[in-house]
Amino acid sequence: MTALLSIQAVTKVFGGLTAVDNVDVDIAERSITSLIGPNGAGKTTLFNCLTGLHRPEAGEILFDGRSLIGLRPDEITARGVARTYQNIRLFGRMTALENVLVGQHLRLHASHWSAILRSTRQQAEERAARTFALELLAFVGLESHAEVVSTNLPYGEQRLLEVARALGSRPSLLLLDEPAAGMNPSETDRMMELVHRLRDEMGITIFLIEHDMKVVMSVSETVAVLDYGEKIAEGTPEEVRANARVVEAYLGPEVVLQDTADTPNL
Amino acid sequence: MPKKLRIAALFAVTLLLLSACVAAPPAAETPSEEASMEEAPADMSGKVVIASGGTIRIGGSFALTGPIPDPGLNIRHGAEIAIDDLNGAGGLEGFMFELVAEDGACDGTQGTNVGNKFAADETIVAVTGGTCSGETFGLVPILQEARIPFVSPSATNPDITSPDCDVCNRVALSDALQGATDADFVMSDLGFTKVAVVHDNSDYGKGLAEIFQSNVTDMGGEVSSFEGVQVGDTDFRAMLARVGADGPQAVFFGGYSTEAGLIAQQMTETPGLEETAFMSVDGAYTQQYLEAAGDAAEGTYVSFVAGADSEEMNADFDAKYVEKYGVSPDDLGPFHSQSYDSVKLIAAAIMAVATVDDSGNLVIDREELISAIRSVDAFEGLTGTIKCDSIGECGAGGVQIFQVAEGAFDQVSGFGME
Amino acid sequence: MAPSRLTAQAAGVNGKTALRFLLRAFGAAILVLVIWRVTTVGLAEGYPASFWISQALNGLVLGGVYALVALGYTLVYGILFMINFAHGEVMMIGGIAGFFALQFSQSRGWLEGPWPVVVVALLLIMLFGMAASVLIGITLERLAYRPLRQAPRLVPLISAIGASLFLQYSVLLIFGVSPHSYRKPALISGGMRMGDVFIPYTGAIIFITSILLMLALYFIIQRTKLGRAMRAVAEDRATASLMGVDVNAVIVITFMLGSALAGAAGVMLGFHNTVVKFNSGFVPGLKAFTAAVLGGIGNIPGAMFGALILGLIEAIGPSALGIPTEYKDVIAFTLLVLILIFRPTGLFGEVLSEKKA
Amino acid sequence: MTPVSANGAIRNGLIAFAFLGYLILIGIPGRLGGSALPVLALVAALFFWVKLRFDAPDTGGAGLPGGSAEGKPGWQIGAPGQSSGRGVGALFPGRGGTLVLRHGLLAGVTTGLLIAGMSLAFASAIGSGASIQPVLDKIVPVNVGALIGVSPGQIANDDVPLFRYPLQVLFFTVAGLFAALAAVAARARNLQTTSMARLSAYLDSLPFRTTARFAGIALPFLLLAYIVWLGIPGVSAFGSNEGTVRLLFTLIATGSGLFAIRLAHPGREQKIVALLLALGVLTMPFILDQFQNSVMGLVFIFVMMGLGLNIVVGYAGLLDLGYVAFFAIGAYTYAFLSAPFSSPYISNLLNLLGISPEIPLLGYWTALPVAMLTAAIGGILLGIPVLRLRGDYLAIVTLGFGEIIRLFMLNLGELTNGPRGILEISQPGLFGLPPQSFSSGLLSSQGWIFLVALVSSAVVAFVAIRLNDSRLGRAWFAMQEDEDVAEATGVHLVRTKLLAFAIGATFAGMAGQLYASRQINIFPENFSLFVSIDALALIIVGGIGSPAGIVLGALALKGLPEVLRGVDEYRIVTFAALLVIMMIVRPAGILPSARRRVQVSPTDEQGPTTAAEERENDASLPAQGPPARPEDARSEEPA
Repeated sequence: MTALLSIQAVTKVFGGLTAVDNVDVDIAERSITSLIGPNGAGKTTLFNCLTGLHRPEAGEILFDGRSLIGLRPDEITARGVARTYQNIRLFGRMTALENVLVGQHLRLHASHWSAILRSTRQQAEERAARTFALELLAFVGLESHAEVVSTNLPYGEQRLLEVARALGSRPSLLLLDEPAAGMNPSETDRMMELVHRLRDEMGITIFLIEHDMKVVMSVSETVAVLDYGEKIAEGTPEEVRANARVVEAYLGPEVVLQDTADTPNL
Repeated sequence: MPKKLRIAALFAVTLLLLSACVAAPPAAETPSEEASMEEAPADMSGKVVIASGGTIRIGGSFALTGPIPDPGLNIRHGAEIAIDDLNGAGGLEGFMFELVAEDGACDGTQGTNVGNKFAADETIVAVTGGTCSGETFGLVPILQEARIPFVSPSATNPDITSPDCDVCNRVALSDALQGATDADFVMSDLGFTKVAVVHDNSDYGKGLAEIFQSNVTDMGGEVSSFEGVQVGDTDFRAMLARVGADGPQAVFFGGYSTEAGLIAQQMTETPGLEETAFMSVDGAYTQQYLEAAGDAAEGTYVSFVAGADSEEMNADFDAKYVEKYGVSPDDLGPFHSQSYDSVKLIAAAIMAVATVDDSGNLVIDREELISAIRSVDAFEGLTGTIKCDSIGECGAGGVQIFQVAEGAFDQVSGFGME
Repeated sequence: MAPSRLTAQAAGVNGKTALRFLLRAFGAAILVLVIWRVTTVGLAEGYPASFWISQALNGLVLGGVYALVALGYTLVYGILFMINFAHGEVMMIGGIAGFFALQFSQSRGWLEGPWPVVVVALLLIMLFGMAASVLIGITLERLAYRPLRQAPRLVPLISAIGASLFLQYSVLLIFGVSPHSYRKPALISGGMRMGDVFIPYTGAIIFITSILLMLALYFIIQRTKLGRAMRAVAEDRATASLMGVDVNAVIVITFMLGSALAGAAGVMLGFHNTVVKFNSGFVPGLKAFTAAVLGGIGNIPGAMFGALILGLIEAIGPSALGIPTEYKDVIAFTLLVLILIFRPTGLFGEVLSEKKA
Repeated sequence: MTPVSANGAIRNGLIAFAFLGYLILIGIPGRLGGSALPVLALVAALFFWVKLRFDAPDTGGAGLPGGSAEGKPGWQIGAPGQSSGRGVGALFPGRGGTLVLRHGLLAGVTTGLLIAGMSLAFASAIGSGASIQPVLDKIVPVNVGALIGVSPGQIANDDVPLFRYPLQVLFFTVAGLFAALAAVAARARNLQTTSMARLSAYLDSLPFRTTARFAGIALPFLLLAYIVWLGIPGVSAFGSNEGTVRLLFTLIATGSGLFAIRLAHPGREQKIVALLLALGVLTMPFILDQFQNSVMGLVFIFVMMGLGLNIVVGYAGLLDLGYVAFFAIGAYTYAFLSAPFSSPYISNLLNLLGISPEIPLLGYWTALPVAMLTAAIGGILLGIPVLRLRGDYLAIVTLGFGEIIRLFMLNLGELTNGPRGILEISQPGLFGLPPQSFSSGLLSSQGWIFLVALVSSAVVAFVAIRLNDSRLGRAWFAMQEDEDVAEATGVHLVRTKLLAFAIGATFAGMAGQLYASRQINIFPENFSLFVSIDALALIIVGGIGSPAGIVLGALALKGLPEVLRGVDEYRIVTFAALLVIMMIVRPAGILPSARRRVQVSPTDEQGPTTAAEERENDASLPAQGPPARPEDARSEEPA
């Protein structure tokens, strides 16, 4: 089956330093792919290139067979790519519900005049948006917090809210930047389960950056490894873990052992 | 946090103090306000009816804030002394005069607000002011609609009086006269043919500058450059350097004291203008000008609109002024005598038309008053014999030209010389 | 398909770049217009070279004053990220205080004495003005700004505007509206003449002094322990205090430095233009702030050069473009817009603003 | 050191003296004349009293920004929710009463001696003919004279009865004692503090709380009734000040109305109260006189301004200091269309279009769309070049834009008649009826303006609120919170920003047009930077983001100064001081919007407004989270 997203020889340079160096990654529809690598390997930079925050010096990014290069972030979101952030960036003073409503911005089309006049159509659209937002909150398990101002949510739930906001734009590809960072084990499990449900119930393709090997190994079908901006390996978790270069460049022996211990059911 | 509360408290107190001031203005003490209000349906009958014991209220619009508060205060003092004199002389049929002073702030906005306040108060018989031309422009349409005549002591813009405004009068002389006289002086007496004209972008200064300019060109002279500055500027070197590059024989400035003084002074630092003659207008006929210009003032010319002051009347006025305010009138600015005269002029007109009806009320017909001011004849004021013409130009006296010598103004030509 | 640089560039026309292109075009258009104006009109007027030189000198003097005030803005901004709107008034207060000091020393006849005495007297006058400004500056910080450290940034701005009005009109009520005229002592009145160019002594003094003061400040910031502390606080207040920097002290000292410079500017401007009044700080303050932004607010060399450029443009601009001098402010602000179009963080903007501005 | 200690008392005495000294320097005694000494003593007494109430060892009052968030909105006027009660409690241990009395006495004596000493020094100086300062000379005799209770002349001639000085000391001593007594008495009555928050808590604890609530709701109606009564000929309050007093009550009535609406129970009760109040306000133009109407008209013109600026600053978070530009554009556009003055440019243009230039060219209502459109275009023209600017860069550029417009108005003499302004701008008519038909009889010309202002600002408020509730409003707010995330979430930044500028400008244009027709004459000085500052100040004082707050802000900042017109020279100082205090005690404004309250909670360091701007200015720099957070150190930026 064809790749939903195909990253071809993308290169991004800051000043003298090549943050992403000629990277190719293909992501199949309805797949869960992880991008791993030590700090500074250029993972988030690659995400920023995908979402239009950065413009790669060279290379091509095809989504649904159309190029994303040079599009504005909002245009890319309109194409169906949504993301979350490594360090949570919610709209702090908005309630959870409002955050998700902003997420739907692109999917609402009532004119501003109709907003002033409260036309029935606009009203209906707003109502639909609200219900959909509540559904999404329920999906990530925040239905009870809809009216809570987002800064007052606990850390883990803020991450969940970011996911819900991203879902607001009805994406077909979701980029998760370290979804489990800073979470305790139970929250992490909740997140992993959510990732699976996103794919299985919503049919959304997932592309995530993660440091926590437990998460990576358990959720992902494909793993790509970046090191100093270069892709040094790609394959199933097993292959990657077996890959000598990855082991010495990234994981390191003791991590391997610990990981195998942690994940017997592979 | 005690600090915050402390500040808060302090200024809460200030505010309280201020409201105390509001609650008890001089006007508030006037007796039987109600009486006068009850029977003063002035807007109906076009008459002001003042019950016995009431006061004849004359509004005053003075520039107490804004660019020239000192002259404004000075003008207000002049008016207050006039009121004192009137009441000292027993008022009119036992009715005392009262000045209702408002701040016109020397700009059109405040002028409009003050005008509205007077128009709203049907006990206001007439108005003295405004101080500045812009302020007066704000007053004109409103007072015209409310049929309240006004006499301005100091608004000199030619457009203030016009055939189609019958409530507009002034005891100041129009700038048209001054501008023409200055131009004539520069061209004929000094014999210059190439002059630079600078103004301060105030309606007063720019107006004068334009009148001067047109007169000069009419008389066949050349205006080498016409530059503007802002009121409040202090560094004119760049502008002067440009003026100097055209090598004029004289620089004429339309505006107020400070800018005039600074320009005169900075000219001495400007190549091409060190020896050039400098002339300014009545706005600069002040101590402030001499201070600001310093030594550079020597030899510069200033024109002023003066009256044929009768010495003893002025001496008497100055004495009262010092006694009441602890300042000599000339410390604050010119025009205090015009202000005094404008109030006296209004009073004279009121006395001419006011009648006492059988119930002992003083009745003043607004329309009669409006025409009465115009028909006041040969009234002796501080500034000379005052007589209004058909469009409300009541100014006495004429334009004098002074030259600064040993740090003092010394008349070299114009009114009262021959 | 072969991924290549070409494809990356090919897809280049999108909203953001289109906007940037639009802006660049807009700016370029104005630049062309200006150059055309200068060549056809300005130079066509045929002013002599001496004219341009003396205009440039006027500009440099103006710039020197702006720079001293702009540094105050930039210092405070660099540390508190607030616009000390009342800074112009701090300068004005310095000027007023200097005026009374001057009157005093004249009444004592110090300024008629031999030149060393006069120089000392002048220095004392300047110090007095600076002291007054410093006093006002720290009072401001204590009463009007410190309670608002935590508040959103609009709040201190409004408080500063209030403080600015309060200072102006208190001075008006106390010392009256009429300007106070500095009497230049003989030693510094007049100036030197080179051909058709005339340099007033006061102007020269302003320029040299401001350069010296700026160098001194730069040294303090870059070389001393205090300077390190200030930069630390500017970078990250919380961390700095964790590292044992007394943040309050640093902020107060910053205000003192800025106010002292402003006070010096106030006194020197008093001597140069010979009048001070309640609102004579407002416009220079505004210009100085413009200059600070021009150079990239929060950046010290930026403030200096921004100020000098602004001064030069104001002095030369109108003649060069052959338009009335009333428009000098229009020119100044247009220049600001132009520069910000091409460099949204000002000429030297990156250093601090990349993180904070 | 507790404030009841001896040197505490002396310190307070000194502070009081410093403050009084300031009042004397700015000429208050001269202004008060005979009543100067008592009033100053009263001020001192109030000051000491406040000190004794609040200057306790531990006034642990919560960080004021936080404090403003708590308590019931209905009562949150003026003072913050201070927990200074504790302090007062700790103030009088055991024989505290006498301690406090001693404190008051000591402080009073200190102040008195200082004041007396000062006036003695001044008086003798002037008497001996010494010149204090060329400047001070003007005010000092009058002031000191009033302070001592003699005429300026007497001072100049140095014949001041000596007993006057001890009299001063006496006055202030009494003041100190009086303050102390009051404090003790208050303590005895165990009334904790006067802060409104306390009061509300106090009322909450009472059974008749509902009565208090109803009283709050009834207040504006009572005031309205009083205003009407004052309007009856013959009725008057405070003699000739009737006009001002009535204006003051009108302002309070309008303001307290907004609180009343908040006090009412949501639902029907609230609707009814709001409706009645609306009716009440709508009758005002008919019952007020020319002056009060003109002031109220100005107030509501600035309400329109505030609502417009609030869209730019409050909703979209773009700090605009040049807002006056659009106000001016609107005003001048209408002036061109309706005033006799016609510039050569415009008449040429008309000839070109083949329109015969009769005056007025367009009526008020036909000119309205033109003015709005011109302003909107102005907004977009300003918007485009500043799109990439943030925070203070934006502020200064907009400020510059405002100044540029003003300078053009001033210097383009042929187009705008320069400093002489444009005169005799015609007033709004209705359905072809000329303005005069309104300015006569029951509705004065200014009343008509006020009515138009009311209706227009109602429309503007309606539009603003509706837009803010729509997805556009959410987009604005998201943009204010975090531009990049907003864009990545699908918000078209350019369009959203330009819309904010354009709509804000349109409202300002409407306000400007109405302003022009209110003023009848407009001059370039009417459009100085201070108009922008006023507008900004009023939305922030009122409570940025909340329309009700904006109305309050306009009433306070544009209305009150007119009430203070009697003391004109002190208007601005008072205004400025109150502005600073306001910001300190209630940074969120009088009636903060819910979001604002979240924002000023002490938790967030610099506040979200910064958070958005703090991040990179240079779009070419890679975007990462706010630098304040340590995590970002780990972000994958090549440093």
